[in-house]
Amino acid sequence: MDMNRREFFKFCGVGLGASSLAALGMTPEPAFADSIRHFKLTASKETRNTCPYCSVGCGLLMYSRGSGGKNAKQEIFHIEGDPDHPVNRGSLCPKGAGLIDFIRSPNRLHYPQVREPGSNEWKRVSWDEALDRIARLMKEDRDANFVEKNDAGQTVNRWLTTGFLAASAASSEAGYMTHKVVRSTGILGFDNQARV
Amino acid sequence: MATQDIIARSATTTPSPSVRQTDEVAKLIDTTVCIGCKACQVACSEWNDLRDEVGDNVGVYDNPTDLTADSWTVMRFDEHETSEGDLEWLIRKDGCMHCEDPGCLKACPSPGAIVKYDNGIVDFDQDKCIGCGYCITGCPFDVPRISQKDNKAYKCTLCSDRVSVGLEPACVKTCPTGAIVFGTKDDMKEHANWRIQDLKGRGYENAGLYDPPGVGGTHVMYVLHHADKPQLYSDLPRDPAISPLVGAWKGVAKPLAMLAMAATAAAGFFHYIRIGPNRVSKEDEAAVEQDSAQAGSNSPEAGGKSDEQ
Amino acid sequence: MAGLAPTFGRGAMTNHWNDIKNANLVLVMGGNAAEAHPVGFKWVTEAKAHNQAKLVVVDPRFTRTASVADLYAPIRTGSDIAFLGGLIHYLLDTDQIQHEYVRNYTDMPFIVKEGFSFADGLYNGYDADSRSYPDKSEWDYELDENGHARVDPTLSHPRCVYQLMKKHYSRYTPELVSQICGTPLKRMMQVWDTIAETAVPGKTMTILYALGWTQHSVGSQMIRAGAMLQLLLGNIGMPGGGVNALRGHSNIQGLTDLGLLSNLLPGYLTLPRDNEQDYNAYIAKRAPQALRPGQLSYWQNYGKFHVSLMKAWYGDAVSAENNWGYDWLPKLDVPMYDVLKVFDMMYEGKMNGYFCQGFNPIAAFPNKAKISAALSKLKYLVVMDPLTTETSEFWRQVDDYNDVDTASIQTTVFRLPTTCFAEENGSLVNSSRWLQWHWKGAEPPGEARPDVFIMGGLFHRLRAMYQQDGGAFPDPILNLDWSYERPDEPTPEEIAREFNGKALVDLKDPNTGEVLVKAGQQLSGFGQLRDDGSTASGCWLFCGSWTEDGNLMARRDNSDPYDMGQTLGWAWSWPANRRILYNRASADPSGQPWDDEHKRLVWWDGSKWTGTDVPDFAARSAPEDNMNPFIMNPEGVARFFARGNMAEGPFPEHYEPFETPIGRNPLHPNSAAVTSNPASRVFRNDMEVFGRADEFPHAATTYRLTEHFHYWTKHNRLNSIAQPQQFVELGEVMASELGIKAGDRVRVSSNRGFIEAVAVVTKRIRPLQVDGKTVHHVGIPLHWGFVEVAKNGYITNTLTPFVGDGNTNTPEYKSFLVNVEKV
Amino acid sequence: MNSNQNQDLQRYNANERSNHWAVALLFVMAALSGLALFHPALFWMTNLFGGGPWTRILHPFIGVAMMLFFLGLAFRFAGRNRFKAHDRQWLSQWRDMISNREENLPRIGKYNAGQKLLFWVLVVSMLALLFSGIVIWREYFSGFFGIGVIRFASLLHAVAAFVLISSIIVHIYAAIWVKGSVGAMTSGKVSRAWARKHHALWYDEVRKNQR
Repeated sequence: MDMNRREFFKFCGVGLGASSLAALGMTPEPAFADSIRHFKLTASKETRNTCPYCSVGCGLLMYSRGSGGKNAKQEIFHIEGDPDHPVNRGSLCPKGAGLIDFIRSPNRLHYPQVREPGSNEWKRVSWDEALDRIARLMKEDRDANFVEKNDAGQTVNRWLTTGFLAASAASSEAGYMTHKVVRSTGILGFDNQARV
Repeated sequence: MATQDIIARSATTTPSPSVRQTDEVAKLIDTTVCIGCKACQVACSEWNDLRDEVGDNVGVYDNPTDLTADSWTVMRFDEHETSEGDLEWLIRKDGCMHCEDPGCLKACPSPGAIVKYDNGIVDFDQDKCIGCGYCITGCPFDVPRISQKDNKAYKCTLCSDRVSVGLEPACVKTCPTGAIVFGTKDDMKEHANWRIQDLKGRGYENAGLYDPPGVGGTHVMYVLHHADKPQLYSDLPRDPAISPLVGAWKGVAKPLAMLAMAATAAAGFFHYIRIGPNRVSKEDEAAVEQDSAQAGSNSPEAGGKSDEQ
Repeated sequence: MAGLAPTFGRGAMTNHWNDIKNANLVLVMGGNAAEAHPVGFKWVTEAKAHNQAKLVVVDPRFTRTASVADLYAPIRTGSDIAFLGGLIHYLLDTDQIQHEYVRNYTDMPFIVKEGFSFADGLYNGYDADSRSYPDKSEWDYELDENGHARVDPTLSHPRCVYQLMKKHYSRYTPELVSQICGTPLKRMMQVWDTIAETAVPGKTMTILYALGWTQHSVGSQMIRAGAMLQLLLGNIGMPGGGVNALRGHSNIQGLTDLGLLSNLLPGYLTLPRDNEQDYNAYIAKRAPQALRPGQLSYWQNYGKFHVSLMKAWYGDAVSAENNWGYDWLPKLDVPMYDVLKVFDMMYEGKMNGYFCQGFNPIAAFPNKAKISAALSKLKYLVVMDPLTTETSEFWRQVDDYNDVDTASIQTTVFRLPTTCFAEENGSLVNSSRWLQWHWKGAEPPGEARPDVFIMGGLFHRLRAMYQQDGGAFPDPILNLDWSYERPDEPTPEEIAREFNGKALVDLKDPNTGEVLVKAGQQLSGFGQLRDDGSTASGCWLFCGSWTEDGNLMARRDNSDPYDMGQTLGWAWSWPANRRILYNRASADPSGQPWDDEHKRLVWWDGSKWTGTDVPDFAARSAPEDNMNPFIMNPEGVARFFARGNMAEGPFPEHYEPFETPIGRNPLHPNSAAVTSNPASRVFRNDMEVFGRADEFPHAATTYRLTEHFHYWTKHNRLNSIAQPQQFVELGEVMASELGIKAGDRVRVSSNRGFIEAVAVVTKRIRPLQVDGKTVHHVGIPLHWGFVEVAKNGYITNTLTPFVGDGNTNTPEYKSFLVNVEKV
Repeated sequence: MNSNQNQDLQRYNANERSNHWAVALLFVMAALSGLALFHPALFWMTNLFGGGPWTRILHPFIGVAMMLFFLGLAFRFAGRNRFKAHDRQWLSQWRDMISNREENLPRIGKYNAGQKLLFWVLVVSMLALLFSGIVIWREYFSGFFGIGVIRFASLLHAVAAFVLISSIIVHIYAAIWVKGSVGAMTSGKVSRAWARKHHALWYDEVRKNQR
């Protein structure tokens, strides 16, 4: 293939044109770049709470999806410190900062379950079945082992064969209710994490 | 966007909008108040919806043991024995320093994949990232990481999404001891000076601010007990700067090479104009006729032995 | 905690988180605030930043707290009483104490009975068989004819508390202390001198402690020693002072206040013992007369609190006729049925049923093997929890982590899913005694329900059954007041109103006859409670938290006009919204602040007590009335001499941990009986599994890490990422001796079992020279188990000994012996 | 009788020609994709390869392919590109060459010194590109190298590429300038006159062999 002058000029012209176009920066991509992720809390619902871990009692702001309207199922998707709280002033430790993964832990329990003697598995049961069975076990044990009088004949009215560990992460209301019920049965083997 | 216009774009030869002047922000990390609780690590992942792998303990407190595409900040623990035989547990929050002169941005070949806002934040736009890893090559602090999942580069954004709406970054807000503070760069320098005075009063003569000039200063700064020995803090570079190799590669090399290549082409063009093509002439053809004629009768003397058999 | 009440009158953090910023010196000992309470520790940073405060840390390990300390001193685990006793001796010896304070506000001048004595590590009246002091009557003040304690203001009487204390601690010489604690003498003196500087009126030190003091066989006495130190320095009731128990759980303070313990009723009221058959005697014993003229002795109101409680629980069913249902309260044949006692009974097969509400005993209690065996003997176990706990799966075989024979375990286990904090309304009481309300943010997952629903549901069914077919002593169950709008699930708001209390009839002013509170109205404070059945209050201490003004626990005014960090408008603090306990002591006897510039708390303005905090005092009692600041104590003053309130004796004495690396008590080298706490209860079959130093040479201690919270956060991805795998901490010296490198797997064994974990080799644990021996410490974090998002691990409490503190029976998790070998 | 005396001479056979054009094509692609990532002004060329990420993915593979074919070419031609005594003479008279005064130049074989020079420059820069390219191939190899090496390799890669591209420009121009050359790589033939004029010794050699 031979190339004469005219062809050669054509060849050069095209190359020159293309490169100068490029040099002018005529690159096929948008002139304005918005690289910021959108602020994810806009219009989410804010609820105030208290960190359930240690006893500093840090204030929390929990952010949930949904307007609060009947048709939206509220789902908490972010938690950060409450800047108004006098103690934490918005800050949270690594535990508090990760609370969202506690609420949404894969190991949260969803249904009442029972493990029968010798069994190697859980069986899902209804709340009614669970509570009925537990209440019956309690009564059987209490009726069989309740001590009204001790050997000295003193009135003691205690029930020692069943014990109860209360949760020091439960609210005071839950705690009070638990105490009221447990004492009314005469249980003395009653304790909470205050000891450990 | 009002609070942070893009003032520099990667792989862009023309200037970005730079008329509006907004405050330069900075994050100050006071290693002398830091207790290494990792709240910043957790808050960062929580806010940015990142969940790294559950790793292993390799015999130290550090975990994750290094920055990854899913862990944009990590605490680095260093046990240092002083000359008096006392122990110092030097703990440093590692992550993007948000350089005034970002090596990653300089190295990035994809227009707008790395941007610097005029408040100083250096941000990656994964949508434009092509995954070449040049940002890693360019970074003086070894910060960016390419994700195995999507081959995009990731790093701390200084929570540009929070800052853009007027909030502090997640790590700053959560820091229990106030070891991480956030504000305008000027205020942060002032805060640092106040801290340094306190430290000198407590016997740390070499306490100081880490705001390396080699990269034009950073928008993440450290207060160090031993500002004279930053390397004590898990090898924080003493005098970081964009590597001259990267400088040459992304600096002079680009225009020079382009020019030289264009020149070569141009040289050819003008040679053709001035001297013109090199053609086989009538004489040459005649000579060939002659050769073949001789070839008919006797062998050529001229030919001699070819030097290439 | 049990060390505080016998000293000051109340067993709670004396000051509060924000107040730490007012300190001039922060002593962190028996705790690791930066690690366990990072956000509370913020206020230490503030004190350092704005108050030029110093931070001193005394700990076996160079902790995260130590990493920001001005001064760190190592100490052998379990030897804190020696350290503090030595300091007390040093302060008395060099006379660096707040004279005016101790003379007026403590029992130093009080004269003790003649029969009181101390010899060879034992006080008078010890009974070796019962390992206790059955008769403590001599551990008390000498009384005058009016029943008032005799005092000697000159402090010269040989039997006055000052002289006795001086004598007691004269044995704690710096050299001996350094020998017991392993703290280098020079560094120890540095710490002591720094602390002594706060003896002047204007300067305060705060002590931040936690389970590092509580969890020893002499834990309560360690806390006592700390409390005595603060009294000597005049730091109690002062801003930036106090002995601050940093409680572990978000509502452990609340549950203690509400008395969810074997021997308690709400508001620190106590259950009767078997021999307390007479109601009036029961009340009288708990409502002591003032031991000095003009003192308040606030417990004299005990009857009002008790009757109001019984009215809240049993309503109309109780009255003066049936002694307000006195017989319906169970009576104790032993001091208490604490968890150790209960699990020992369970182990002995004496129990059938057990409930675990948000509690994971197999991981949380000592000697896992024993706990596991005990649970296996139960007929039924009920676990209420938001998460899957090891306890609910104690029957599951999981490699070496939980090596059990499932088929042979005949316990029926019920697991009931409960809501978590985010899914319910309610209040929590933080360490500062603040009752803070929180709000529900979302529905619980699946069928999870609140604890109240479960307790209500169970109670309902029980009561129904007892109504139909009767049974053992049904009265308290049938008569329990349950007039809630939704009996199956009372609302938190109803319950909160109930424990605050209300008037049952119009309450009239006895003199003027004007109606103070109308029938049915919420009470505004415990001052309104009466013992005639006209008031009901489920917890007198919380009375004032939900008044006619509404829910004060939900208040959110964080203003702090005096910049003293009191924020009186935020939430509500017991008692009566007082933020700093005993704050009357922040003013001198004349009623003016010791330091009018930096330490203004409360003062007498000529007509009443006022100030930056709510006075913890009789508001109109003028200084000249000589009422003293410690209003819960019948003496009106704080106690160096604990009287009969402590199991081991009135003054803290150093005893070795039950597993001691040195095998003897250097204070009493020749008396094996007092090597370890002579008044601690030890069960048969536990004594023999204590290890000895020849087999298990290293001093071990267990603790939490800041990245985790007990056994919950291993279920959280974020926290599992931050600290994924079980490890133990070894000092470099020890590690090199054993040829262990960082990252190696090691086996740590005690006489009760073993665990395996990754070795973290560190400069932060150094060998200590103790009693002529080199003692190495082994740091063992807990957190891991066999059900989690993080990497499975061994239950750390496989190793710990099954013995507790002499007063509270809090297990000795912090000091025991182990052996370490490379796997 | 001398039937073959006047027909054109075979300079390259079919294999050599295909090999050359394979390299040429891959070179164009490698160069375009490489330049696209080298200079912002040329980034638009990534669109020729399906956008930035695709360009990043393809470029190294194209490069490796080019390298493989080039090796083939190099082995074919290396022998004839060894430098000889007369090459120095030829080079010293390069002015005569570019001024089309070839008659003054020494008689040369199949390749003149300029072509040989080009050949070896290509070999060197190709190797440099290969090795530096592997070091900066982030997806598979960068993990094995220190940051210093990677930075050096990045620069080396750019320089080598520049040298290669410039040389190829010269190569192409030469083909356009010396009329009758292009045919050598298309049809594979050159006229006897062309051979006699530009590569006299080779011309003789071929004639001798034709006897």
